[in-house]
Amino acid sequence: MNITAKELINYFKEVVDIVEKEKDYLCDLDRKLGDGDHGVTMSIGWQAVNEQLNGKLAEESDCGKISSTVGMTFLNAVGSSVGPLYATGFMRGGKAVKGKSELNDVDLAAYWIAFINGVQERGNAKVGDKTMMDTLIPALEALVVNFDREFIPAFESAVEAGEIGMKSTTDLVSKIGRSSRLGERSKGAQDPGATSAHMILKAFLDFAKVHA
Amino acid sequence: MNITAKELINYFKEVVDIVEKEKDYLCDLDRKLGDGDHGVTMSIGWQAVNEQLNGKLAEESDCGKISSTVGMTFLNAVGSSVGPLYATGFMRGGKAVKGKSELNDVDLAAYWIAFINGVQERGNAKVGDKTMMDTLIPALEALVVNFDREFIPAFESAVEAGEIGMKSTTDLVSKIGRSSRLGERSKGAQDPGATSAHMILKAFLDFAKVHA
Amino acid sequence: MKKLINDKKNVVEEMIDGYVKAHPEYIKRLEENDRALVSAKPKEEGKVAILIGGGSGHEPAFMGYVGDGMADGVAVGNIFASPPPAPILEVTKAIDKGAGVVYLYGNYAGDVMNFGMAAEMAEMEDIEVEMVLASDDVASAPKEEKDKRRGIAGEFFVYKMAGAAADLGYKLKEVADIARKTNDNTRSMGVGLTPCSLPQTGEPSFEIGDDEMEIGLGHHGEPGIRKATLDTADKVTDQLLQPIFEDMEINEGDEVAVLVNGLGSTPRMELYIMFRRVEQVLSEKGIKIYRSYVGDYITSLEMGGASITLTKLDDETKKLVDHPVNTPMFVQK
Amino acid sequence: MKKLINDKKNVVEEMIDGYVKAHPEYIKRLEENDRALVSAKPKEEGKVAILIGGGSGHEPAFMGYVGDGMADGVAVGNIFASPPPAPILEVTKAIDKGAGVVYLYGNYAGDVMNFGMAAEMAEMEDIEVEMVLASDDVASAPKEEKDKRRGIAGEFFVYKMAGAAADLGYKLKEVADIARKTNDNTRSMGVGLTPCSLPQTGEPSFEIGDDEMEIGLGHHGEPGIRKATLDTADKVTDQLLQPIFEDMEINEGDEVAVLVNGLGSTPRMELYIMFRRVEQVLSEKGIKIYRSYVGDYITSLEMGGASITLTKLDDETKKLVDHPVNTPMFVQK
Ligand SMILES: Nc1ncnc2c1ncn2[C@@H]1O[C@H](COP(=O)(O)OP(=O)(O)O)[C@@H](O)[C@H]1O
Ligand SMILES: Nc1ncnc2c1ncn2[C@@H]1O[C@H](COP(=O)(O)OP(=O)(O)O)[C@@H](O)[C@H]1O
Ligand SMILES: [Mg+2]
Ligand SMILES: [Mg+2]
Ligand SMILES: [Mg+2]
Ligand SMILES: [Mg+2]
Repeated sequence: MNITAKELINYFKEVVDIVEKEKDYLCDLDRKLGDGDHGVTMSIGWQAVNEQLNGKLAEESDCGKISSTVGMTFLNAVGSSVGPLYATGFMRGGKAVKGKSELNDVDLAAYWIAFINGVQERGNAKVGDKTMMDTLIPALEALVVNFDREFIPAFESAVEAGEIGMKSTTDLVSKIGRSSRLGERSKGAQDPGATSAHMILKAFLDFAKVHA
Repeated sequence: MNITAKELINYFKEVVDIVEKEKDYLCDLDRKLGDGDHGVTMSIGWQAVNEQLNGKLAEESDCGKISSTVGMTFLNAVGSSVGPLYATGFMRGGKAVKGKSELNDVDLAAYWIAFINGVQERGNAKVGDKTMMDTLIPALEALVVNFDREFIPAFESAVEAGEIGMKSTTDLVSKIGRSSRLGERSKGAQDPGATSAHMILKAFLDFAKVHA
Repeated sequence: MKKLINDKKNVVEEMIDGYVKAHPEYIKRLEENDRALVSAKPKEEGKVAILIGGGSGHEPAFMGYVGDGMADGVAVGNIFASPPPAPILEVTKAIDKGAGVVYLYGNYAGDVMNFGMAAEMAEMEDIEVEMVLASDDVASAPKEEKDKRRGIAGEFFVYKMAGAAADLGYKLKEVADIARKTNDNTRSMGVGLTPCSLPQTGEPSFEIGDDEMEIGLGHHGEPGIRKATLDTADKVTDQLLQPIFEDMEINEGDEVAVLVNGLGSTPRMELYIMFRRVEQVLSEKGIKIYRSYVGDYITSLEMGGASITLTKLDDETKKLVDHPVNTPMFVQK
Repeated sequence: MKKLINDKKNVVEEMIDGYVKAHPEYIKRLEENDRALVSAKPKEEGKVAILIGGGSGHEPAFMGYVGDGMADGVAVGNIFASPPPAPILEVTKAIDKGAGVVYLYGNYAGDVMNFGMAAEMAEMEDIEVEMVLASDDVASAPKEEKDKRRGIAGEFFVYKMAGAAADLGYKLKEVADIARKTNDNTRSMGVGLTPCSLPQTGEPSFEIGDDEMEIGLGHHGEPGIRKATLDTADKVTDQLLQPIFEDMEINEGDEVAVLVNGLGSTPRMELYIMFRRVEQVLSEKGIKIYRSYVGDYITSLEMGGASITLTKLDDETKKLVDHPVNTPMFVQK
């Protein structure tokens, strides 16, 4: 399969829409564990991204540039925890596909591997800390293990593994970030970052399937 | 009839009880027209009076002294609008019966006449301004007109006139004090001060009847 | 409503207790009366003294404003109730330095009577007293009856200017004249969003719908001139400014000091958003902002809402508004 | 909850707008980034600069503390969200006077990452940066993991001491050491009574019963260590002080500065009632209060509640805490 620059832009627009639709849900989750703003933050960030997608990036043909700009734009619009995390992801992903106007199966795998590694390096969280890494690390592992020339099946198992990871956060005691101060009381609610991370992956899977 | 110093003290204790019972009602009225504290203020003042009645005044035999002390105590405990008003009333009443250990019919009439005149001089409000004077001035007039050696019948008509005056405040537009700023919106609620003034008079009537 | 208090009967006592213990270098409680507080740094002999006071629940007003450049003493009343004459008199005696005392307070029936009685008593002790009543609230009476208006946040400017004048050595009459001039040149309008509650009753001070605001609300929760539907900060600000401009002689080229005052629970964020609009409107009219104050200056417990005050300045009051102040709750360099 | 705002998307922008217009003599917005504010009175060449920052909604923190004796610049985040690296970097470049910049911020994942990224970028521009994270909230991690704790109102003392040290000409490393020492000697505990709400969601930040309080609450409304039944001010104060004493090396004869901080809507009356109890307990223990701060220093929009902070002083920090400050929201003579 091939994803063109234009299609990549459309994928990011899908994320914009999903975040708008899910922002209240993300805030609800964050109110239980943190300061209640995760949906607000995501929305602010993706709205800023949307402006770039419709503006400066509209005619951009370098997928790498598109993704890095998405990352920087998101970061500068939100700061917060997820700003540096997702921004680093999109910037590292962008770096991995720098200069390409189309992404083939290998590029796509490389993109998401770089993305997840970037987030991990930035935040230094491990599986079980009750963060977005509980979605992303299992997804990364499944992607790497299952990737064999074809992106979609491997990414399908990545999203599945991520979903399981996301759901596992409900019963975890948080070890990092704002919610870690709750101790035992952090049990019982799904981590908002793990949830938004899953949305981002899932959206890409759905998008890729349609464009395959 | 005769009211002894001891009985006068008991009358004031009755007022203490009535105010405690009615303080929420007085606050409710004041919330509609003012700052909602009239019951609180009355309660603070009469509780302070009560301490004196059970303390320094317990053995006092000078009715004038008792009443002035009640006035000063009330004033220093509350300040506010009603502090100077009622305090001046009780101090002027006290002055009118200075040195007496028993109050006869004439003394009682003189006491209440001095009381009401005192309040009027302090606050300078007129009938129709929507204040306690709407209770007190009609009461004063009825007392003066009807007094003919016997206190109780004259005071009975005073309390009746005061009650009518009190009720009339509901439909008045306030012209003085906090509630005057409401303009037309002050209509529809009975004035809290007019209400507490009526309580004070009515309590004396009931008390005098029992002790007659 | 929830309160962090002990016995509701003792809130004022315990507040004062905490206050004098927190700021012993600023403030002293008189032995003669525990509602009578004076500055720990007495004024020089021969200087006019400033006495302020009123009910509690308006903190920083009034007790927070005792110190260099503002008041020399304060009489503290019960919540939303004027102090009685006794503490006023004790403060008067303690702060008089032979040059007389100016009483500054808001125009409320209770304050008028209690301060009036105290002034009579002070005169019997041969202390000269001048009284100036703040009456800045445009909403509380028509223009023709300005002296019937109540005092709200604009009182702050009356203290500020009179305090500076006294500090600079103005005589009794002159300090009082400054206070009167300031009051004459000051207009305020408030808006209430959520009520407060007296510790003793726990009841909300007024009822208001989820989408309503009370325009012209007094700072004890006294109802305003009308209820309206809550609107944007800019439109609300305009609704507060309009009656001020209608009431005030103010023209292009004039200079003002602005106070956007929070009533208690409204965050500074919202006050600055309102200030932003005030600045826009004033600059459109060519009126220059000489100095701005944004924050909680005269509150009503935890009430939600704000007020806007404009005070027109001249060369003299510009100097006075710039004069430094050092009190426990307000410092200006 | 009711808010006096315009478009909820623009609250931070408009707040900053109002802020810089209200205090042009204090504060300047950088052209390079509209979330980057610096003091209008630049420091002398060769002096260490102080950069603070964090999410909005904590006013007076953080933007209110830019001025003489405190910070030289501030990066302003969205509500309860760390600012991104860009404004931090711009402020860094603007305030560096060749002697380096100290970043002071609270220990939150977001701030750590964003300030960390900015520091890396600053180093690429040859600006030396030291970072000190406030971690004063006893409730947020066990004693053995103090560096995992979040920063709450105690950050104020970190700014105060470091700001004074920088003003007095301390070198980069020395200013950072003062900030670290202050943080090491500072402990806070908060209590929440009523939630706040983000302008964007309008939803209460936490749920709490009418007779409940949240002990150990964070200043973004993060749940605390336990819910308890609301008690008297004295008992609540004791519940906040106890874990502080258990955590802190503090003995008879020691001297402290105290901060009783309001979270937003809790009236000063209640803060002073709490202070009264703090003073009682400290004096029973023979601990001397050297200086007290009571008021809203680091808030959470209109949240109800308070926090208590103790910072242990030595001769050096006593001098630093006394050092004058002149910022738009905090002035000390
Ligand atoms: N170090 C980290 N590594 C990975 N994810 C993290 C880290 N710290 C926090 N997060 C994620 O960030 C999410 C919270 O994001 P958000 O609410 O937007 O930021 P903030 O905590 O600054 O308010 C958490 O749910 C968690 O998944
Ligand atoms: N000048 C006055 N003369 C007579 N009564 C007055 C006057 N001013 C106010 N009052 C009375 O005071 C009452 C309010 O008392 P209260 O609520 O205790 O004091 P405050 O208005 O100071 O809160 C009013 O209901 C009115 O009857
Ligand atoms: Mg969050
Ligand atoms: Mg009243
Ligand atoms: Mg009152
Ligand atoms: Mg946040």
